[in-house]
Amino acid sequence: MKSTRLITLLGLLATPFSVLAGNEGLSGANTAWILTATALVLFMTIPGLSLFYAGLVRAKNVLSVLMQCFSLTCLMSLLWLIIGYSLAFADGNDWVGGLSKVMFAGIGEDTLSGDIPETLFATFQMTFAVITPALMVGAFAERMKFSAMLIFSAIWMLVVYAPVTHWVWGGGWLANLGLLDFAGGTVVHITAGAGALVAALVIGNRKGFPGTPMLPHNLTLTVTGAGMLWVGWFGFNAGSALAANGDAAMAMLVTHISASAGALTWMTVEWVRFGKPSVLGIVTGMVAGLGTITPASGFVGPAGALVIGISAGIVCFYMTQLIKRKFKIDDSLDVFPVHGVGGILGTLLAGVFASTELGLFSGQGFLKEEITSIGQQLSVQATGVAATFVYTAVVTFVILKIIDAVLGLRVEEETEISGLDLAEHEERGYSL
Amino acid sequence: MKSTRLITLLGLLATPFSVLAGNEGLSGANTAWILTATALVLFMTIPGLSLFYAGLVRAKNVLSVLMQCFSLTCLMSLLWLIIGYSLAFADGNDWVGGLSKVMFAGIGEDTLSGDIPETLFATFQMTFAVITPALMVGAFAERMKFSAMLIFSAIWMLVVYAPVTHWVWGGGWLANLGLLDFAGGTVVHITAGAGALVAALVIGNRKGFPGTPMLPHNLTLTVTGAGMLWVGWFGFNAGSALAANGDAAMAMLVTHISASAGALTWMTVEWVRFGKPSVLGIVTGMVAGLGTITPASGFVGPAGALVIGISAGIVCFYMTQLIKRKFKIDDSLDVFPVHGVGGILGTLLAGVFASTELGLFSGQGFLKEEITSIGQQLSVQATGVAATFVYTAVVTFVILKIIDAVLGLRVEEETEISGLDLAEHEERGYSL
Amino acid sequence: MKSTRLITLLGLLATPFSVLAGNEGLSGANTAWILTATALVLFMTIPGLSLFYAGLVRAKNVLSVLMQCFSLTCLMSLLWLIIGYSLAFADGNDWVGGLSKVMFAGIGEDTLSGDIPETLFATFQMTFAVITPALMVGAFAERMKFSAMLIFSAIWMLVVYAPVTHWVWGGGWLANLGLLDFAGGTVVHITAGAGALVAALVIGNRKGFPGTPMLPHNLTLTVTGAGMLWVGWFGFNAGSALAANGDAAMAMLVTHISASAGALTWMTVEWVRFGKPSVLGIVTGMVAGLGTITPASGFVGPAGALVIGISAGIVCFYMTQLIKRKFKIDDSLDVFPVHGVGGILGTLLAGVFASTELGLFSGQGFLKEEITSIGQQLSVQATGVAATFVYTAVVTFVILKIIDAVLGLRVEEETEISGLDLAEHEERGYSL
Amino acid sequence: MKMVTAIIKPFKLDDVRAALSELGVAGMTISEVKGFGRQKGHTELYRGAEYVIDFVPKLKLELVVSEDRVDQVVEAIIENTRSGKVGDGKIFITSVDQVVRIRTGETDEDAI
Amino acid sequence: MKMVTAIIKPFKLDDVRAALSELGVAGMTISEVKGFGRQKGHTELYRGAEYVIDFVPKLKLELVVSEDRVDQVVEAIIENTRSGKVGDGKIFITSVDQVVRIRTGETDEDAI
Amino acid sequence: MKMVTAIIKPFKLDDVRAALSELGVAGMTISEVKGFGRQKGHTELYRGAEYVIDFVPKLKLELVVSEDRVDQVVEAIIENTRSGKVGDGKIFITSVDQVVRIRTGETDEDAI
Ligand SMILES: Nc1ncnc2c1ncn2[C@@H]1O[C@H](COP(=O)(O)OP(=O)(O)O)[C@@H](O)[C@H]1O
Ligand SMILES: Nc1ncnc2c1ncn2[C@@H]1O[C@H](COP(=O)(O)OP(=O)(O)O)[C@@H](O)[C@H]1O
Ligand SMILES: Nc1ncnc2c1ncn2[C@@H]1O[C@H](COP(=O)(O)OP(=O)(O)O)[C@@H](O)[C@H]1O
Repeated sequence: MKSTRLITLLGLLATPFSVLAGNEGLSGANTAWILTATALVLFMTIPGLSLFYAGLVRAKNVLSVLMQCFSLTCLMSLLWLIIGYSLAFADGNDWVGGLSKVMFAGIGEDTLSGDIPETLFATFQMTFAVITPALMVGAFAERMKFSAMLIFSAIWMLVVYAPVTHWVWGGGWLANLGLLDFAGGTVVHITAGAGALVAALVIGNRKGFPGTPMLPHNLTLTVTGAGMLWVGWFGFNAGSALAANGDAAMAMLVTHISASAGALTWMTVEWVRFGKPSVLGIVTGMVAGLGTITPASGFVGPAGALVIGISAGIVCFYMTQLIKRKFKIDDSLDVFPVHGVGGILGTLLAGVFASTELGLFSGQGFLKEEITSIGQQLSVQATGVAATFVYTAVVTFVILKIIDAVLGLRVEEETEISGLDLAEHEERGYSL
Repeated sequence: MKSTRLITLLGLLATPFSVLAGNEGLSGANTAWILTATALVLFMTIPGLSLFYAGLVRAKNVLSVLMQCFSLTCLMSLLWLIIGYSLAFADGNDWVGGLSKVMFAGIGEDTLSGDIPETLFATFQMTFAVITPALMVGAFAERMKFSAMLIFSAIWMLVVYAPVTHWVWGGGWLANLGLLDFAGGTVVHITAGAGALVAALVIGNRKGFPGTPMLPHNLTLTVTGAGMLWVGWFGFNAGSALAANGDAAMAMLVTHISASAGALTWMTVEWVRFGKPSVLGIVTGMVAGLGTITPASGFVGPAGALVIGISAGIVCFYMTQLIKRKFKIDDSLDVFPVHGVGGILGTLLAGVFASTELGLFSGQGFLKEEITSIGQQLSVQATGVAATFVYTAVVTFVILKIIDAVLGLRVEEETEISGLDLAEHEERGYSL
Repeated sequence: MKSTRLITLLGLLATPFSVLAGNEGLSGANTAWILTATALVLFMTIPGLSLFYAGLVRAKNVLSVLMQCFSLTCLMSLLWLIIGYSLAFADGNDWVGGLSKVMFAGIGEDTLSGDIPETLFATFQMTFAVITPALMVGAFAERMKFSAMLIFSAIWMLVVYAPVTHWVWGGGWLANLGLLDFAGGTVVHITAGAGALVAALVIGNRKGFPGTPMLPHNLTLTVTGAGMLWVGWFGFNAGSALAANGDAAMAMLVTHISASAGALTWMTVEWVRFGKPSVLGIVTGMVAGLGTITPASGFVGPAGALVIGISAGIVCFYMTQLIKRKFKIDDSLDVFPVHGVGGILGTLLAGVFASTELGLFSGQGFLKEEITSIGQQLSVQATGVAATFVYTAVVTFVILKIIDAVLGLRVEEETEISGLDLAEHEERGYSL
Repeated sequence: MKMVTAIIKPFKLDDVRAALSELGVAGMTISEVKGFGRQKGHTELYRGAEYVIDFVPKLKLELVVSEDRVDQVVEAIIENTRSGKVGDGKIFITSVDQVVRIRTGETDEDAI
Repeated sequence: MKMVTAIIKPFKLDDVRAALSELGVAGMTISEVKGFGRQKGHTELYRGAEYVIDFVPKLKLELVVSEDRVDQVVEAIIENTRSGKVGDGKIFITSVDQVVRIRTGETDEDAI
Repeated sequence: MKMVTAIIKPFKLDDVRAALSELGVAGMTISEVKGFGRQKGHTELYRGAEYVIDFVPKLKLELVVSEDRVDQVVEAIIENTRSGKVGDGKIFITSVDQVVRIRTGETDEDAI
């Protein structure tokens, strides 16, 4: 039975392009679940992530963050239709997909990908292409020009996100190596995290950082967004099974466990260190737990997930401190230490807890038959992590430098002081 | 295969009343998806639309808008159970359904409608009957008496919404003509839009309009509601396939594309005209894109959806200007220019982009075999638009005039000044 | 056919532990719907219930409520994994489950419970174990120590919630008696309600209660949460069918009808008594309607649901008055009069409206063959209500007294005055 | 110079500002305040109970003007806020020793 | 007439109002303000860092009273706000030249 | 004693506070206010129309100081808020008859 699942997974994830006529071969059940999962992943970005981030900035920038997330949702969707999906999932080489699926060419209502409609698979993946750039918004919040942000994200999605997706899920070289990334530890979280770190460095700190406290203006928004992210993540991870079956159910369970464990761990660390558990702490730990379980979610069991969640809470907490307090890098909403580090940690731990030989902590086994030990799998995982990180960081740096030269990345100082909402969008968040 | 789909669609939409014993004939997969879709469409109204609207009014009226949407949800649901569903979907004549399904008579757990339980079909449709009157709340916000609003909406649902639904989806004359309205361009958006326009005219402008700026009091609510609307609309449009299959998937995709395109278009027009892109602009464009794709969503492909979305962004933008700035009609939250105009535009464009002869821009074909050209289909579409608009406008006018005479439509001037929350509901939105 | 359903239900609810290899026996459609339902029930707590409650407290305590709900979500989930599920659902005796499923031992990806994965059943149930203690937060809001709250809830879940679940759904004595509790009238609402009442009594009134008005600080949050609760409740009740079929659809319909009826009834009572209908009133009536239909949702028809909803609106309204105004018990957010009383009322009415002999008001029949009259069923229902109430009340009292002695239940007076957000969590909700 | 402090009903602001503009008085500082006085507050419903909220939202306008304009200004405010109903508000006049315009350092009359 | 301006801790308001009512002083205007002074602010946690927020939320009460009532009023305020802890607040007394009740045009003592 | 009331741009607060602290002036009460004056407001977009919002958010600082410190304090405020652009703000100086510290009952200079 394990091998059946392996084949299904490989079939679904890596080369989902068999075309059948009519509804033959279509699984209504799987289609029902992925329709739902697609809605859930969209829900993660709008309004989930948008609110999560919006609450964390100062009141004068609340709309700018909402606007950035919303406009990215729209822009990435159109780019995905036009060319992104093709670059990621059309037949191509080891590095990037071809152009055969530009404008979803050849994909009709009856075209299948595995046993679901290919339009559905492509739309599901579209929601991933939406949230990944949106995650980076947290890094350069409160100071990046709206126009520069749009251009940067558009290019980034095409030259970073789409190719990396091809490497891992589109039949590219990391897929061939046997990398375990169930729902996007490398594809989504490492790319977003590395991109965020570089963006924070290139754009520079907010005026006043780190001296002036820049506290969240509305934590009710953030906690609302956090709840939505958690719920939506069920679609992200359990949807990545591309089926309504035991895989999906287990993915949902381990996702939930890791979120809970990450949250409680972060809260506990804070409680011990500062004497108080904070609500921002607990929700941040949740995001860390979710980001970290993502690559592992189809491969591990609940006890493994518990360990993964706890590790996420501890490691991401200390990385946040390190980046912001020690290195004084203004990755404003901590995208790298939470998502990037979570993605790295999770991708590595997937290589451990997927093993079937850990007793209570066992998972469902590795994907590739040649890989028989944790060590072997770990080296594949490390390769995936390193390649994704380095590629993303370098390309992000280049894109940003070019845009900076041509257009400028950062708003005027006066705009930063008065707030982006009025200066960039001529609107105010609240008039109560 | 096209004809199979045609038959299925007709079977499902127009005469969904075959009764089978037991679970024979029931599709679990389709049931799973429509259960979900029903939840999604309810989610569009509460809290989606409610928040979208609530953020746009002034702080003193925020609860009145929430209360109107919420109470309509409850009242329309009960009316639908008691008689609305029967008027819309029971066997009847060309104009209205009969009384055989009053109180869901004869509908048990095992009664099917197509291959899903009829209780489910009826509940799914209930959520449409809920959101349609709720959309009109935007037209008369900040000044209509709560009691008058309830009575108006109740009568309107029974004499406007239910019959028009019968015309289009219940086997009535527009269904017989071969009108393409997949998810409610005529049934929902044109009726709500026309009703809104008439209501704004009959009730009159808010005190101070158009001189005094009446700016949104909390755009975070509006953007939150916008995200919820988008997500929920997946249930609305893809749910209208009444199945978890390629139709549903394609409907979801084109819905998403049109929303994205409408949003970016509105934003761009604003950017060009005023030098700034606003967050209210982008979310309004999204609603325009969604309203416009609604009738077309089961018939067109992604390239068609792109054109539809772009048209929606441009046309609805200028119509908003026209109605409010030029004609100085205080359709307060722009229900007519966004939903009404979107519904008209989309119903017409469905007649174009459903055609299978537009190359890249082709759709899935027309419903009726006799219709072979875009021109023919367009004339059916225009008939549907005109009939729905005129019928709705006239009947809405009459209902409002009668209620005005008997009870009065509008709150006292003093209430309008101090705000409806305190005067009508003895509550305040915020005490921070 | 009725007997088929009976057997299915019993099979699914009471002894869901058949183990099959592979995907044989798995229903993809049912799995798809329960994956969705699980997401919906989680959504009820975060952010649904959290926001509902958060809006009702004063601004200085908004985060404390959000924090309590969020941390309970995490903690209950881990406890459920570790031992709670086993106590509730593993083979055991009449009173409590055994330890064979500690840490989900023996539950793999392919283990089934009925025709869905057991991991899914266990995760679905996990979301119930999360929301039940979270409901009690409303009783002791604005004054309970965070640490004491965590400890209390943890113990309570293990010694109250898990065993009662075993009684009713895990094959325990109430299941054997033939108690009708489809989705948690006894298991969730009576336990939470009774626990809340006792907690309010043991912890004592808020400083200033009942003289000082302690008004909601942000009703937009509450109404948002209300909408989410309604939508999520579809997962709660229709998900409890554990299948995507006519049972689920009927459960969704009656849930919706009862919510609508409860809401409109509460609003009407208020309108008559105070001359104004309030938005808090209508949403509270909705919760009452939903809580009350919960135990009955799989057994009654829409006309029965209408009566149940109306009764809920009236009875819960007057009980709220009684508890707070007459007895001056500061069950701060009215958990007992709404959920507890609703659960009792609904459990009793399920015994009436499940009957197939009430004409228009008929339901789907009783579960147990030996039970043939409403009277017989009612006495079973009353037994269930009484046993659950008394057991919960006594055990809750004991737990609280012990924690009070060891650690203290209540924050310092100064903390209560300045607000729990700053004192317990060093954060402020808003800085606008 | 004098400080004219007026407590008014919020919705009268636009009229007052228009009238003051006509007088050539453009500078003003406004705060949102809660007023207690003869005017009754309102009741609020909360789950089946009614509470009396006894404050009334008001605006406080503060204008520094030269002594010779005080009467004009007071007149203009009264004209545009008087409805004859309880709660129309109050005007307080106090003396200001010195005024400085930060931008230029100008003082007193020049600084207003 | 005098303006009595009191800066107090917010939760003392009800007691103060009750005491003033007994004195027959019903009119008052209140603003929410931020106080800086000897009283320390609080710390706030933000993702693993603690920040000191140095203002304290206070209420500013403004009452115009006739001169002979000033002492009574000040007394009443002190009595109901003094806890002996840092941050109890301040009272400032200033002179008011003129008072007008907008509704009636009454001035000075009659207008209070 | 004098009350120094300064209307300033909000983002200047930190600098002003630092400067005043150096002078040994720690006590202060701050309100958020809306300013009208020579400085233009901003425009806001609303569904295809632009509106001019003519107030500007400002902070009002109120400091009671002994007479001999007034000049120093005014100087410090000006230094830290002057940018030379319209809207830098105003300072008003008024007389205070009496000051009481509620906690101790100390009055006047001792109470500041
Ligand atoms: N003695 C006072 N000192 C300060 N403010 C006052 C005083 N009396 C009234 N006010 C303010 O004036 C407002 C109007 O006063 P009120 O007594 O209600 O009406 P009227 O002035 O028409 O008699 C009050 O809401 C309060 O803000
Ligand atoms: N010199 C001052 N001018 C204006 N307001 C002041 C002054 N000193 C203190 N305050 C106000 O009084 C409040 C209490 O003062 P604080 O020094 O903290 O306590 P205490 O008066 O008990 O010594 C402050 O928060 C501030 O609002
Ligand atoms: N006559 C006045 N009375 C009270 N406040 C004033 C007056 N004139 C100006 N202000 C306040 O001072 C602020 C700055 O004034 P403004 O005329 O814009 O700039 P400037 O002082 O640089 O000429 C205003 O926003 C307002 O709050």
